[in-house]
Amino acid sequence: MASYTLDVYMPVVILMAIGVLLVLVSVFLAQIIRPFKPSALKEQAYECGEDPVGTAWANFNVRFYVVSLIFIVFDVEGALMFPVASIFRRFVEIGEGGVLLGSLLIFIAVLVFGIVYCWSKGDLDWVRSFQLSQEQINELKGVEDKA
Amino acid sequence: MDYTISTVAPIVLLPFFAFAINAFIVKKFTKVAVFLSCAAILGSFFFASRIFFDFLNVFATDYYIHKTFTWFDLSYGEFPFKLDMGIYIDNMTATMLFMVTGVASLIHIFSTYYMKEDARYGRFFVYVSLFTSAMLALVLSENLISVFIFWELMGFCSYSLIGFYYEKEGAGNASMKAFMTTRVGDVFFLFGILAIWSVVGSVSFVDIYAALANGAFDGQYALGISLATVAGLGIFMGTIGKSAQFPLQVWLPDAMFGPTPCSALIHAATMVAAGVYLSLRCYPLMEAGGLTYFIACIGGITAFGAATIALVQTDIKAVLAYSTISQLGYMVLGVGVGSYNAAFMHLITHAVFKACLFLSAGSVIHSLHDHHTHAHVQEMPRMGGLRKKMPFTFLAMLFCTLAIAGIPFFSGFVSKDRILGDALVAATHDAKYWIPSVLGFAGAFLTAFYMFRMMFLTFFGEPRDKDLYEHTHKEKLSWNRNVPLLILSVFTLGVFFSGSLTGQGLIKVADKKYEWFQTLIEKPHIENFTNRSKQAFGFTTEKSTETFEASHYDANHGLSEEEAHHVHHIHHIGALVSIVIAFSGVFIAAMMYFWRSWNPGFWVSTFSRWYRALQNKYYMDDLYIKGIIQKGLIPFNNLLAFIDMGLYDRYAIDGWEKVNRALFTVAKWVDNLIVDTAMVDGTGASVRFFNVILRTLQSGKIQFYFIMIFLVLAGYIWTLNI
Amino acid sequence: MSPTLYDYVNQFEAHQKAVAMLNEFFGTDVTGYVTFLVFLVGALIVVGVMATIGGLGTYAERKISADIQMRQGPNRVGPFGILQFLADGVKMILKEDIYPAQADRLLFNLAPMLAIVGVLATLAVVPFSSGLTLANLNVGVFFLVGISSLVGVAVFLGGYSANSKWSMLGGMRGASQIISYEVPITITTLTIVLLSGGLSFGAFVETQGGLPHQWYIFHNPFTFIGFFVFFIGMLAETNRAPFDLPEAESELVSGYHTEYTGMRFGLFALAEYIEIFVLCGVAVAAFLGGYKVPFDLGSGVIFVEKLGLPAIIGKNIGQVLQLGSFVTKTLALYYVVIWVRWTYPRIRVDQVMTICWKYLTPLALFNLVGVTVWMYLTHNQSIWELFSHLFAAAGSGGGH
Amino acid sequence: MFQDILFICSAILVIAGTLGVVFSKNLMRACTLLLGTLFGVAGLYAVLGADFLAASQLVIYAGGVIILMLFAVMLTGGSADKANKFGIEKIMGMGSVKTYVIAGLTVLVFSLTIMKLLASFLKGYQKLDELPAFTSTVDKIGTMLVTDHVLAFEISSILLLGALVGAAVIARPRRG
Amino acid sequence: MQDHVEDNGANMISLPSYLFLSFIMFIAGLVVMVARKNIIAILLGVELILNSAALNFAAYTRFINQNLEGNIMSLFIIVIAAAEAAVGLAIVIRFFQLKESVHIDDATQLQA
Repeated sequence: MASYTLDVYMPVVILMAIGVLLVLVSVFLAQIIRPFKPSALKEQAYECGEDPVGTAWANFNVRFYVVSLIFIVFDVEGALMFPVASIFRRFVEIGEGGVLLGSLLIFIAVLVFGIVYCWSKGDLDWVRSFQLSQEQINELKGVEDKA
Repeated sequence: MDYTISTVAPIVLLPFFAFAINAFIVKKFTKVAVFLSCAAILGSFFFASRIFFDFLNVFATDYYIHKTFTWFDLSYGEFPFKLDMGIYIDNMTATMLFMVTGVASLIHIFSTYYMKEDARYGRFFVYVSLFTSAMLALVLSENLISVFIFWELMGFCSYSLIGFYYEKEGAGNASMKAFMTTRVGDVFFLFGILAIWSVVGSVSFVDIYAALANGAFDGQYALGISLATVAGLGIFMGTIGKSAQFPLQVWLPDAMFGPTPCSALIHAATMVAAGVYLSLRCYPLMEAGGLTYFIACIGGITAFGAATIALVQTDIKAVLAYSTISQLGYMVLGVGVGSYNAAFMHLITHAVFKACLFLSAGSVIHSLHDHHTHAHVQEMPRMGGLRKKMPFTFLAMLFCTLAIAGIPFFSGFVSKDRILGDALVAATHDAKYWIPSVLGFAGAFLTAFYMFRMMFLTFFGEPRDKDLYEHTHKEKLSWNRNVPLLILSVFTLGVFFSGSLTGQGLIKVADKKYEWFQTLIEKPHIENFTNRSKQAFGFTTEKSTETFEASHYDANHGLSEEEAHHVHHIHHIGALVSIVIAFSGVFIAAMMYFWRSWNPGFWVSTFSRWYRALQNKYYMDDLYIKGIIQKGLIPFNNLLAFIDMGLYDRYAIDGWEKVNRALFTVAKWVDNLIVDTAMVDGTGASVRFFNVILRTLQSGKIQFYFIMIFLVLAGYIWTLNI
Repeated sequence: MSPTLYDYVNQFEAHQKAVAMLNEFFGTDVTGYVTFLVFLVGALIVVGVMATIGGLGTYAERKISADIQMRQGPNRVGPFGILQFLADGVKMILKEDIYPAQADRLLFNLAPMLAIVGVLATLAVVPFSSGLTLANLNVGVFFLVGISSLVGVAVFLGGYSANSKWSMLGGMRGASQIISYEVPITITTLTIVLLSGGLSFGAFVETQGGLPHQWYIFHNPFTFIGFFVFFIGMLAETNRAPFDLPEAESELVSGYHTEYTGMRFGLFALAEYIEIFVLCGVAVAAFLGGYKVPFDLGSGVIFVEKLGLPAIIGKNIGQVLQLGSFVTKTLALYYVVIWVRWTYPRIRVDQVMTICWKYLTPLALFNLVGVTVWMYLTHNQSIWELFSHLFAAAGSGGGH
Repeated sequence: MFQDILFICSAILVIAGTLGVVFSKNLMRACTLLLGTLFGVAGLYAVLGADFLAASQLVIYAGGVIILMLFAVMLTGGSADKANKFGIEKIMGMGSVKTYVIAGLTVLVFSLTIMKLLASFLKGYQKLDELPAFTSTVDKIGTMLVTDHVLAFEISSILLLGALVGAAVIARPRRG
Repeated sequence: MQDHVEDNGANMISLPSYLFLSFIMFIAGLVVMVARKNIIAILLGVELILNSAALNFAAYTRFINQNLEGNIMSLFIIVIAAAEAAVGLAIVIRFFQLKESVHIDDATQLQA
């Protein structure tokens, strides 16, 4: 197998440095030529012309978290599957593909089970919290009937 | 071809995974489960056929694959206690794998037709997948322990499948009966394994052969009986239980309570074959134990006795069940008279045609739907004339009946005739073998008779239950009903198994490669096993160092010219006799049930005692229940109960109570004064004291716990001497 | 394919001689510095070209949309208005930089930087040609997936730090959309990894061929579906219409960069356009044969043998052809991206999630299983190879 | 030469990020600085020749965990009051002098312990004369994942499934 | 391509320097875990500690035995860290929904 030197990371580092410098230079160089007249009105957060009420850093819907949760599981499983996937071709060529196929399929099956679970429980529905379950509907109906 | 995990393991693992997955999804996704099962068994058929054709390609008698891995090794010093697991594939295994997977695939496909409307459609496939997987694992096993494990697993599956319609009256009892009866044989089987282990120190077939060749069994006696005899007898008892030989045959007829495809799978093609397969594998051991005559007699009695019972059955599946027992008797007879090759060939041919017979019977039963009771009809007296309603089933069944009856050009003739021929040869050598061989010929006659009786009653003549007949739909060709039957019935032709249609050159079509069966399957040459090598079973494709030369068909089978001539001569006689017998059986059946010239009622009234005996299966069930269980086991049980309750309970336990009471008074004093006052109360006080300290520790503040953990860890590390 | 740009340059005798001369001149080993210089020049060229392409992207966007909507589009600055992007850039620089009063200043400054760094770092592994790949990392595509997720963090932080409700909504939406669509993209990439047997873009491209039937998109039915999964995921990943929820101007004013002005806004826009180009490039490298030129023209051997050119020139002509092949395909895909934007209406936020989790991800998983089984059953053959074997077998009377 | 630079950059990122996480008063900034640390660690992996590990550090941490943390901070950052309903001030959440003192003492004890461990280890540490060249670790890791470590590989999928199901059950939006 | 990486003199890329870095990270994680009262901040500390452990494994692989077992170990540490973060943060969010607090001193009871 071909060996490599750490020089392969040099472009990455250079490009990242260029990125940082680009931002710094363009922001600070521009500071010289652009106008700078701050005022309280300018610094107000945009809220369609109204005065902003409270802070934006308020509670957010937990659906965002559930989505990122499913994402991270897929991400990690993907990360584990990448090296296995990269040797699959070679294993097929030497006739041992079956074992890899089996272990990959089991792995994927577990993954699929997770997504099926989330699907069936409604975690993938964006508007879930606005929908009532049948039980809750019955409950409400019962309240109405009593009333 | 390489024999590695990815080429061999799928044969067993595909059905097993299908089982494991289906067990969870079967309730919700029945169709998926069924598809998975079928796909798995077809996949395993694919892998099995790769192995089979590889063996055909090499075409060498001695070709084998033996790979093992160590399961556990508890050896200590000079006491070896090591168990290997692995695979042993020779020509017999390869053929067996091909047959089992092939027949099982067709049965799976047929079941999608037969079980379709069943309430537990999916669950059937769960059991069948596990069952098939266990059977395949058994076939691949390289040692007796793993054979035993899968043997028991199959026992469990057959238990579940026989009791499949557990709401049906008798199904539960039948499954229990099958389970318990085979268990009797299994106990002896385990004894046999232990006997082998005590001599050989290993249970691998290869090691057993090598030990036999080295004479390890010589001079090994227990209670004056040779250990080879003990071992062989034990293993043969396992066969008796599993393959339903006399006297443990009683479970198999009851096993027809299960669904018909499962009867085809369990009680024709695979499970009962496992018993015979095992005794073939252990043939050298039985030969060394001097058990051949015993085995031959058991086989002959079973073959004849079961055939006689089949004469009077009216249930179409019961006829087939008894014919199975009878045919298994032939295989065992073949083992007994040293007809190794023919016994195995009969195993294969029988598996094919009996599976087909059961499936055809299933096809018939499934079509006959009694709209009064909403049940399927199995009784032959209510059938008749069905040939016109279901011509394709009729054709398939006719082929198989011809095969089982031993009509020339069909596979049953080839294999059964050779067993009978070998029995005759044995009889000419040793007069005592006349008994089993005559029983065998008589059984062959009866087989032809009752099978054609079944055919005539079912398919010919006038319909006896007009109402039922009218309501039966005309058979439509469908892929999952007729294709399996068609394929199986094609394979009842003798040419697939033997180039010379009698197997012994009566009518010779070809030789060499066409005689693959005779050439490849031979008794294990135990002297070759002393230096055989095994390989590790894993991912590596390490090649065997041995090379195998293709074998050639030897018409003399290694005998001298003179002996061979003698054998051929006798075989010719045997073949002619069995042809005559078969045709006369068919003729009598036709006279009685087709042309109706002879009245069967006459025979029934003449031999009414015998008729009743046959209807009651020679009173063997009654004997077991009334005689052995009620007269023997229950009194024995009562005796034990008396010993337990009257003697042990009354004197030992009650007496001990008196002693205890005396001790108690002493103990009470001690307890009150010392334990209670000093220790218990003292403990309470000390707990209260420490409580104050510990309560502050358990504050519920997590970070405090962190700190504690880290400090304790630090303290631990400081105590380490590094 | 050489692992880095430097290895490619180092093949040439002239370069080796030059390095040797410099060594002699300075009296020490200057290889390290030369390497650095080569990479620096290469990186600057790539970034410069990318910035231009990004700028031209805005121009092309407006021009093409105008075309589609039968308008004129920018036509004042320069011929056909082509210098419009420069004017825009000048405007960006001259605009006043405003910090919202409530903002978290550090993160507010950091967000565009993260976006631009994340995008520029991905350029290191984009295979422009077999020589002009800055670094052919062993973990190329995996690295790309990892480093480009910085953009998601940047979008989130950009939305968060301004402390404006519109920004916050846009940032949350943007981040969850980006991470969600990373799943089908990653899984689809996994199918290509399976086929090519390596994670590097070199392996991706080198196992394909120049002609369309050798591309992975036409390798088997699953990759064909996979390409479209990838393409849709790519649109969402870059917040392009019809997935431009995070910056939906009619709902969220301008999404996560509502409060950004001047150059910082420009940097966000630049990052977005470069990311589109990079992802188009990835799609081309993974599915459309990358820089491969038909009939092996890319290696340049044929010029040397047939036309008698010197080896070095033949090789470089090959490189130019490869570059042309790659850029043409990428720009074509870029055009499709713009075309899609002006053709399809924006979808709702619940539909975004539904499409990702209920359609694309199961489809991608199905593709993954499909490709795995396909490879196992056909021994890595493409559908065309299978057909050709079939015909060959039929032609030879059913032999092997 | 270059590897030294890469190492130094990574180390600086790691140390700066770590100190930021320790002393930052703002949770969002602490998360962002943790991102710096994680990038630094990825760089360190790269210098160690563990290219796959570096990339998976980027993919899993930078792409996944950090986003998850940011979301979690966002989801719990709300409620404008200075103190929660138990009367504990929110600003205390990032630590006070008292807690830092306790932490300092704990760390002092534990760092001494670790130094003892390291000292005994480094005493017997034989520096290798030459280290092998860098080769791609992807194939080797892939092969090991399906041979020696196949159980861990499959079980990790079960672990992740458990994490997914458990976390989804816990965090699922509820009415009321 | 070189066959090996030359060890030129006082090389800073050595096992002790890696151990030092992971030591810093570990100690910092410990400080965060003990000093902070915000549960999410404590989880940040846990991530730091797990990272330091993973880095140690990778460093030992490089400098001691080169058989990549350490890399596998690090990989699984990363996997477990991700799972831990997912579940831990889910608990935090649930806790916040119940008590409107992420302060660790509010979490003194096992029951809600």
